Amino acid sequence: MRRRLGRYRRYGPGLAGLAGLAALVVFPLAVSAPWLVTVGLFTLMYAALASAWNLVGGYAGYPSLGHAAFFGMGAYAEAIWWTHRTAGSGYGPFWTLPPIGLAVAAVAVPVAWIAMRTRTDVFAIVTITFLFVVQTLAFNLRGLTGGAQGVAMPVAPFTPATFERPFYYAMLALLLLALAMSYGVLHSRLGLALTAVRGDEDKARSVGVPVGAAKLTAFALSVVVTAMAGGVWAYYLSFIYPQFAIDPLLSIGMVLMVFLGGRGTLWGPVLGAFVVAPAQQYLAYRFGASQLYLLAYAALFVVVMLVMPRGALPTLRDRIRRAEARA
Amino acid sequence: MHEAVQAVILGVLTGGVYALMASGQTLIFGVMKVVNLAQGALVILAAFLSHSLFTAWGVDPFLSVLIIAPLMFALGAAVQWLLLRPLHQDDAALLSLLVTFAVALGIEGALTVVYHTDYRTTRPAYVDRSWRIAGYQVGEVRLAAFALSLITLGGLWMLLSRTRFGRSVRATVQNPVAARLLGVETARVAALGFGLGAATAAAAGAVYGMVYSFNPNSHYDLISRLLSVVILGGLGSLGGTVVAALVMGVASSLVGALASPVWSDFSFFVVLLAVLLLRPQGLFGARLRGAL
Amino acid sequence: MSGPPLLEVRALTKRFGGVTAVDGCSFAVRRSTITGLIGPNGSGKTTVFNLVTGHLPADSGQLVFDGRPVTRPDPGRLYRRGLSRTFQQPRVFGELTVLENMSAAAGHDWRALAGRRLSARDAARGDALLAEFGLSGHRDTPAAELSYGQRKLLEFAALLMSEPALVLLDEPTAGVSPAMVATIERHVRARNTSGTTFLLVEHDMGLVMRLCDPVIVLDGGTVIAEGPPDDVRSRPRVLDAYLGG
Amino acid sequence: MRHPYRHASSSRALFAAVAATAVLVACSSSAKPSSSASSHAPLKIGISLSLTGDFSDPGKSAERGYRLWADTVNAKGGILGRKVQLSIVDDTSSPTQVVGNYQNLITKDHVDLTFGPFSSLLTIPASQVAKRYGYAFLEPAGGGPKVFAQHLHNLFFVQPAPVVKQGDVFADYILSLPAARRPKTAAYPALDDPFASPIADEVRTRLEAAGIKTVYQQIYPAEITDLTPVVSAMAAKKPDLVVGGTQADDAYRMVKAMVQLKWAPKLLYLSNGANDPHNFPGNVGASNVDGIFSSGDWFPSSNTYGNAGFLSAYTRKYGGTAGTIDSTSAEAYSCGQLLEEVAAKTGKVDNATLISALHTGSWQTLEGNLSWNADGAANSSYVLVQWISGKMLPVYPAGRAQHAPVIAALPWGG
Repeated sequence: MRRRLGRYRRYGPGLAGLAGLAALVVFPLAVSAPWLVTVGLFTLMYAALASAWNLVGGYAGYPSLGHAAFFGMGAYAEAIWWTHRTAGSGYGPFWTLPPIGLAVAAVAVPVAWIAMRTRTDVFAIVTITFLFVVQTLAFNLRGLTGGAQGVAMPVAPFTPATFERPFYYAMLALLLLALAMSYGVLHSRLGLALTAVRGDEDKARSVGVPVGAAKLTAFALSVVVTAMAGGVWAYYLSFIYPQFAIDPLLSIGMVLMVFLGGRGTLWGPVLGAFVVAPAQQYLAYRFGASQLYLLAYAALFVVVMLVMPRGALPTLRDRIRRAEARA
Repeated sequence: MHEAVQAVILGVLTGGVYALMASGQTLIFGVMKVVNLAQGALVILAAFLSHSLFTAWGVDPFLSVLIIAPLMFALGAAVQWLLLRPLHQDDAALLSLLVTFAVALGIEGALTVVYHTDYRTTRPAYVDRSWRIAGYQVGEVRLAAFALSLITLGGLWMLLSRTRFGRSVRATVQNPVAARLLGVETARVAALGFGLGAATAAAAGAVYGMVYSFNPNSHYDLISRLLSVVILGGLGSLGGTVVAALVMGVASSLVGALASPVWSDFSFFVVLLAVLLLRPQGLFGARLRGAL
Repeated sequence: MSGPPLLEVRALTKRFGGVTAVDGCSFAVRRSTITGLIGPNGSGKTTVFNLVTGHLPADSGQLVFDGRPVTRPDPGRLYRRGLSRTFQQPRVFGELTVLENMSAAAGHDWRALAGRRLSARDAARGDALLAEFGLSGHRDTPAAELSYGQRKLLEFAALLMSEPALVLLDEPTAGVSPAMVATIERHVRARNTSGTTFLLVEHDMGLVMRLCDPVIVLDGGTVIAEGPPDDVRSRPRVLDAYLGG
Repeated sequence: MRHPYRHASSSRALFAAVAATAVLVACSSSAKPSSSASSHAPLKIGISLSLTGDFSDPGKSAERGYRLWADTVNAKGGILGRKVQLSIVDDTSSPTQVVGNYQNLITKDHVDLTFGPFSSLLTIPASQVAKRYGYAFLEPAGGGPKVFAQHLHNLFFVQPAPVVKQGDVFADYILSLPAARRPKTAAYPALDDPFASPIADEVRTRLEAAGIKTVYQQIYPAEITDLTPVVSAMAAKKPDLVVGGTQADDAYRMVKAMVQLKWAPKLLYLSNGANDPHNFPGNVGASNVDGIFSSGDWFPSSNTYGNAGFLSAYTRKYGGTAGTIDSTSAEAYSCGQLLEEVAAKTGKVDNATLISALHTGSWQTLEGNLSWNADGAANSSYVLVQWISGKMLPVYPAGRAQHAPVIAALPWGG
C-alpha cells in the first residue's frame, strides 16, 4: 500500500495532468454543442487569468486589483490593430497576440515599479486606481479607442458549427502558458525569491535577494498572459467597449477564483476557475431572474473567506496530511 | 475668473461631503487596518433609508440622520464582529478587503431587490433654493450639507480626543499590542470603530441623497474616489482626509469647469499616483502609520 | 592583523522628529575582531545598525566599508559586498524549508533568478553549514516550525552562505536558553577564528566581556568610550551611563 | 524537492473536476433536441435581458412588454396555431454572458426565434451570434451607429429611426420657426455614451448649418455625480438654447444644477431622461419640468397601431396607470407585433421568411409604421414632446401633436 502510494506520488501528478490536458484537448471535438464549448472557452480564459494573477497575487503576495486594466489594454491593442484590416483566413488575429502580450508587459513594468513601492492594502488600492485611469483613457482618447462608441474588430469567418474551436484552443494555449510559467517559477530561484518576498520583504532585501527584479519579473510574466487573454476575448466578441474591456469585476473574479482554489499553489487557481466560471455562467442563465444572484455571490464569497481562508487545495492538503499522520 | 471662483466654491462644498464620507473610511482603516470597500455601499444604503423615511413619513433628511445613524452603527459593528473578527490574522489585511467587497455586493444586491435600479433623489421643499452671495450661487442644501459635515467631523474629533472610548481607539490605532496589554479590548474597540465609521455614512448618505441622484450601483462611482481621498490623506489621518477631500473637490470642479469634466477624475488619480511615487505614505501620513 | 579598518563610521547622525537618536557617531571596526557595541537602552545601538546596513537613511555622515566609501547604503548591495546582519527578533522565511532559507540568503543577484530553485552548489554548501550548526535534522521542515532559538541559529547560519566579511549581530542571545547562549558563543568564536569579523550589540555583559575586544560604548547616540572590555568597564562615564544620569 | 509531492493531492482534485465535467457534458449532450419542426409544438422565442446589473430596470420593462405580448397572442390562439413560449434569461448586463446566453438559447434550447436584449451595448455581440446561426434579430434597444455599421441583414431595430436621429425632430422644429424667433446661440453638453452624444452632434450639425452659433460644447463622463461645474461653465457663455445629449440620471443632474445655479436658457432640449413621464418629475421636482423639450419613440397617448389595446392590457396585467408605462415595454411589445403580422401575411414564422418579409414593405407597430434599410435601420421619425402644465405632450410634427409647442421662460429662470 505504502509503496503503491509512493509510486502514485511520483508519477501521479504527471499522469493526472496529462489526462486532464487530454480531456481539455478532446472536449470541443467530443462535444458538438457550441454553447458548451463557449462555457469551456470562458472557463479556460478565467483559469489562465487566475493562474497569471497568482504569479503576482499568490506567489509574491501583491494582490493586484488592476489586472483587468492589462486585460483591457490587450483587448484594445488587438482591436485597434485589426479594426481596419481584414481577418483573411481568420487566424491572423491570433498571431498578433504574442507581440501584444509583450508590448503590454513593457508598459506594465514601470507601472509595477511605482505601484510596488507600496504594500498589500495600499498596493491593492493603487492598482485599482490605475485601472480607473486606464478606463478613463479608453473613454477619452476617442481618436485611438473610439471612446464610448467602442471599437469593432473583423468578425472571424469560421463556420458556425465549429466557430468557437479556434478561440477555445487559443485560451487553452494561454492556460498552458500560464501553467508553464507557474511551474517554471515554482521550480526556479525566482519562486524561492518570491516566497521570501511574500514572507518578509525587508528581510529578503537584507539578505541580498534581488527583490525588485523578482517582483517585476513576476508582474511582467503575469501581464503577458493577461493581455493576450484580453486579445482573444476581444476577437471573440468582435466589439469592445471601455466599461466591459476594463471591468473591475474581472479583477475581482480572478481574485475570488485564486482564493477559492488556493493562493500560491500551481493548481489552485485552475480549480477555482473551473468551479466559479461555469457556475457563474450557469447560475446567471438559470436563476438570474430571481434577483438574488448578487446576494448569493456575496454569500459564497464570505463563506469561502471564513471557512477556508487559504483556499480549497491547501485546506484539503492539510486534512490529508493530518489523516496520513494519524494512520 | 467668475467661473473659476464659482468652481472653487462648489469644489469646497463637494469636498466637505466627500470628507464626511471618507472620514468613516479612514477611521475604520485607522482602527483596524481594514480597507473598507463597503463604505460607498453604506453611504448609498443610508441614502435609500433617508429617502424612504422622507417619502413614506415626511421625515426631514437632516433629521433622519438621527434615526439612521444608530441602525448603521449596529450594521457596521455586526459586520466587524461577525465577518471580520474571525478572519485569519496573517492575511487579515487582504482577506478583509475581499470580505468588505462582498459586503458591498450584498448591500447592492439587497438594495436592487428592494428598490430596483431607477435613479432617485430625496427632495425636501428647500432642495432647489439657493442664495446669491457676492454674485455667486450657493445651494442651501449644499451649504447645509457642508455644515452637517463640519458638525459630524467636529463631533468625531471630540469623540476621539475627549472620551475614554476615543483614547482606546487612538491607542489601538497606534499600537494594538500595547493597547491590549493596557487592558483595551481591541476586538470591542474595533467593532465600535467600525460601527462609528458606518454611522458617519448615515450622515453622508442623507446628504448625498439630496445633492445627487443615486441608485444601488452608485457605490462603484464613490468607492474609487473615497479610496483615493483616504490614501492621499495618508491612511488613517482624519485631518489629512479632510484636506485631501477638499483638494479633490476643488481639483475636480476646476478641471470640470475650465477644461473638461471627462478629465476631472483622471487628473485627481494622476495626482494621487504622483504623490505615491514621491511619498508612499501619502500627503499627511505620519511615519508611524495611523496617527488619527 | 591590523591595517585599515574593515568598517569606518564617521559623524553619523539620525533624527526622528525632534529626537536625535544618533548624534555624530564615529567608530571603526578592525578586521578579524569581535567588536562589541554596548550602551543603555535607547542609546541608539539598533539605529546605528540600521544606518550602517542601509535599513534607514542617515541624515548625515559617511561610511567606509572594506576600503570603499558607501554613498547610498542599500541592504541588498551591502550584503553581496560582504556586510550582513541579524535582527533582534530572528527573521526567517517561515514558508521556506530550512535548506531553502539557506539558499535564499546565498546572495545571488538577479541573473540567478532563472536558475534552479535550489542549485546543487547551494544545497551542498547549505548542508555543510546546517551540519556545522546542528540543524541538519530540520533540513526539509518549513522554518516556521522551528523553535525560537533554532530560528536564531538558522538566521545566523544562513548569513554565512554569502561568506560575509563582517557580520552585525543584534542581541544574538536575547531570549534564548543558557545552553543556546553557549552554542551561539561557540559558533561566533569558531567563525571568527576562520576570519569573519563581528560587530555585536548585546545586553548580556558576561558574554560581551568573554567574547568582545574591543568594546564601544554608546550613550545618547554618541560614542563615550572605546577600548578593551576591562578597561572600558572601569571608566566612570560608562558607569554613569548605565546607572542612569 | 518537495514540490511534486506537494501537488499530488491537487492533481487528483483537478482530475476529479475534469472527470465530473466530462460526465456532466456526456449527460447534457445526450439530451434530445426539441423537435421544432412539428407544427403544433409551441413557438419558442429566446431572449436575453439584463435583469440584474446596470441595466436591470429597463431590462425588466422590456420583459414586461415581451410577456404582455405573449399573453395577448396566446389568448388569441397563438401564432399559426402554435402557442408562444418565451425563454427569458439574464445576462447580468455583461457582454460575455450575453454571447453565451444567445448561444445557449439557439444551440441548447433550440428556440425557434430570438428577440434582442435590452442594453444597447449588448446588442452588437448578441446580433453577431444570431447572424452566425441564421436567426432573424428583432431588437428593441440597440440603435447606435455602430449597430448599423455592422451591415447585418438579419437585424431589425424596432424603433422609428436610428438613435442618432432622435434629436432631428427637435432640429426640424427649431428650423420651422421664423428666423427672427429662432435661438441665436446654442450649447451642447452631452453624456459620453454611444446613445447620447451622437444625438447632440447631429442636432449641432444641422443647427450650425442654419447659422445658429455654437457657444459651448462639452462631453461629460457617465460617472459624473455633479453637473454643476459643466452647467456653470455653460451659463457663462449665455446660450439661448441648450441641447443636452442625455441618457437618464444625467438629465436629472443637469436640471438640478440649473435650478441650483438659478440659470435657465430660453429653450432646453434633453434627448432622454426628460421623456420618462414617471421618473423625471420625481427626480427634478414636478414644479421644475414645464417647458422642457424631449423626444421619443412612443408615448401612452400615441395613436399608433394597437396602442389602445396595449394600454388596457398592460394596466390590466401589471396595474398602475398608462402614464407609468416605460417606452421600453412598448418597443419590446412591437417586436411581437411584427412577428404576428409576418405570420399572418406569409403563413410562416421561420427566420428566413421573417428576414425577407421585413425587408419589404412597411409594417405597423406601436412605434408607428416601420420599414427597414439593408442594415436594419427604420426610416420613420421620432416625436417631439414638451412638458406643459406638468404633463408631457407630443407637440411636433403636427401630424402627431396633441398641443402646440409653448415657448415660455423655464420655471426656475429669473
